[in-house]
Amino acid sequence: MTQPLPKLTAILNSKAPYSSTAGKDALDIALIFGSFEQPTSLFFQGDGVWQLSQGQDGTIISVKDYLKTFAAFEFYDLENIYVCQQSLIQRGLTADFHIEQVQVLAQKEFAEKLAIHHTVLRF
Amino acid sequence: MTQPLPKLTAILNSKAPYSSTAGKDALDIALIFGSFEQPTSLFFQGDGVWQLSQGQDGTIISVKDYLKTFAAFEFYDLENIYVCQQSLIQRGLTADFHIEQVQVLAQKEFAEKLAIHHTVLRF
Amino acid sequence: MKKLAVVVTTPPYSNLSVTALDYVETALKSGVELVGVFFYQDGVIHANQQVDIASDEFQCIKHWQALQQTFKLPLHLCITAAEKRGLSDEQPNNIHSIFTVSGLGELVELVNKADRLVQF
Amino acid sequence: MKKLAVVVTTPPYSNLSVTALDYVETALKSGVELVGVFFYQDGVIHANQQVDIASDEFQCIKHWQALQQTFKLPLHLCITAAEKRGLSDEQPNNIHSIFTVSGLGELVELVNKADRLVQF
Amino acid sequence: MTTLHIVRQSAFTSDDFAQCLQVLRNNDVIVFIDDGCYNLHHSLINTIDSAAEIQLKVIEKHAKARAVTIDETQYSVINMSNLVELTLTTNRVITWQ
Amino acid sequence: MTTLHIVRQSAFTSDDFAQCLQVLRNNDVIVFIDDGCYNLHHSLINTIDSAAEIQLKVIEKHAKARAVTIDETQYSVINMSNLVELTLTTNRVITWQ
Repeated sequence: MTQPLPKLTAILNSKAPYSSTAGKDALDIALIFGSFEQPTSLFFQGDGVWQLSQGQDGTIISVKDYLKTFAAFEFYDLENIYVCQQSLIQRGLTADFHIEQVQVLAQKEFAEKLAIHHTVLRF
Repeated sequence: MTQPLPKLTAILNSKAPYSSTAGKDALDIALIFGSFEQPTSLFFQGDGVWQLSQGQDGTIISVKDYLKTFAAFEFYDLENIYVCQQSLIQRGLTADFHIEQVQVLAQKEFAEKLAIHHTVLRF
Repeated sequence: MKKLAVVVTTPPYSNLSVTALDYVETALKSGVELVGVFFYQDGVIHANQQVDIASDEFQCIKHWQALQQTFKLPLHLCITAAEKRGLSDEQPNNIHSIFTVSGLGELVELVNKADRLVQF
Repeated sequence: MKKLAVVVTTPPYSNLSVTALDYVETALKSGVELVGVFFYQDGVIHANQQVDIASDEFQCIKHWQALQQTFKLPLHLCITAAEKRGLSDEQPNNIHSIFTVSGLGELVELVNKADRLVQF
Repeated sequence: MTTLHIVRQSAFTSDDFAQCLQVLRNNDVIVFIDDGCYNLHHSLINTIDSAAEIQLKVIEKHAKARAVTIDETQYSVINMSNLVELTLTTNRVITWQ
Repeated sequence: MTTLHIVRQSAFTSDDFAQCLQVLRNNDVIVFIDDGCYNLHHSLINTIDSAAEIQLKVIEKHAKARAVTIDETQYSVINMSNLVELTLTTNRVITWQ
């Protein structure tokens, strides 16, 4: 019996930062999966795309800014970061993100990329 | 100095029953206000209009059916019950309710009725 | 001078609650009379003494405590909503002492005392 | 036979949690192996021993307890999410004994052990 | 390789179902449960490409509790056991809530 | 007799702002706070009848924290003290959250 391939996990972010714990809860999972060397991808769709906007500053509204931790993705080998182009367009946003290596995918490619993952957690 | 008129309170229901506590929380407030003889009106808008649908049965999904308590509105002098016609139409619903004396109001009248109230709580 | 009442329905781990606190603090510091704050729905979680927010995050409860003490601001806890969420005024009582255990009748009082009610 | 893992993120006072329970119970009774249930976000409120749901309403926790005992079903509580919501495994410990205090590392385990993970 | 989409929220209130439709692929399965049952008569349903052969299912008791009528020519009526089976026979599950 | 509408949620995620617009009356005031700031560039804004003389305001720090740009020809920028004043100078408050 061959060793099964490591399972690919996708974390799908759908909420804006700050008002709910969703973004931080998803981030905590991503970092743990990364530190356990589980291949994990991050997807941003709907209002989740706001989490990637350049120029945000949660400290203005007394939030400890968990978005800054996104800079650690590379260190945790979280290198697959996908954002839904249609969600950006709907919100009048451009591909101006506060982290590197975000891949903007058109709807069909976003759907296909998501579908190669074995487990999907959505927050 | 004349005695101020009793303040009119509106409770605006915007959530469907069951999945959140919103409908029950609003009902609890309505009954307390009624029992304190505070003039109180109930408004149903958006997915809140599902709370009024005829034929629902929460017991099928293990909910203690708080909607049945709506029958007590008259006893508590809660006689002003308004539903947004546009919200019904959007959902393909007709004026088929599980309680009597619900007034279906067109958008402008719904807005005007709401605006005679001094305090508005929304759930 | 007009009087205010405030209802808080959001939990302490949401930034929405920081906004509520900011509003109340700003009103009090500008001299507006606040007849009370009523904690309802997930807002009641504020009163759970055992809530443990990481020390480098915003400590809502310390700020409410300061306002309660400085301005004698009544903080009412809806006990029915609280019991559903694991708070109890019986032994072991886990309700923070700055809160007054109340029922929805208190909300009727606040609506009557206040010129404006703001829900958060 | 394929194995399942389940994540519960909704609180005990929501009917959404009854659906999660219904799903888990149906899976177990039809002989599917469930490697564990992971309580996260507002799902952790299930584990608060002091939660008091009116006696004529659905008692989620009693049903979870029955499943845990009958099927040796592991119920994992994310302690980080729990502490934010007033649960504590230190004195006074208010976590229901049917739950195993866990961290997110346990979720990694569950994902690896299970063929399918379903989030509620 | 099909995905099971579990839709739990009303599309009249939130955009979860709209997001689900964005990632839908041929032969995927959608099951409406809980407040997702309110979507049975939502106009978004009509945007699903019939050529994509999407299976549309609904948990009967969840719709019935909400007095939502089911057009059985469009939706197949299932129970919780069927949902468990679907979890195992599809390749992954995404819950839209 | 004007109403102060406090909008706290993104109209991209939920229909709260759409419901607010349903009950809007001439001379009402809308203040965007928290995630309501995401609505500054939402197309629903354009459905507001300019003849209705609605005042549109936004709490500056809430928009700034979210990197949402404010078109000051369309929105007036306020702070929390201004919101407290508005509560007292309008006739009622409805919070859309």
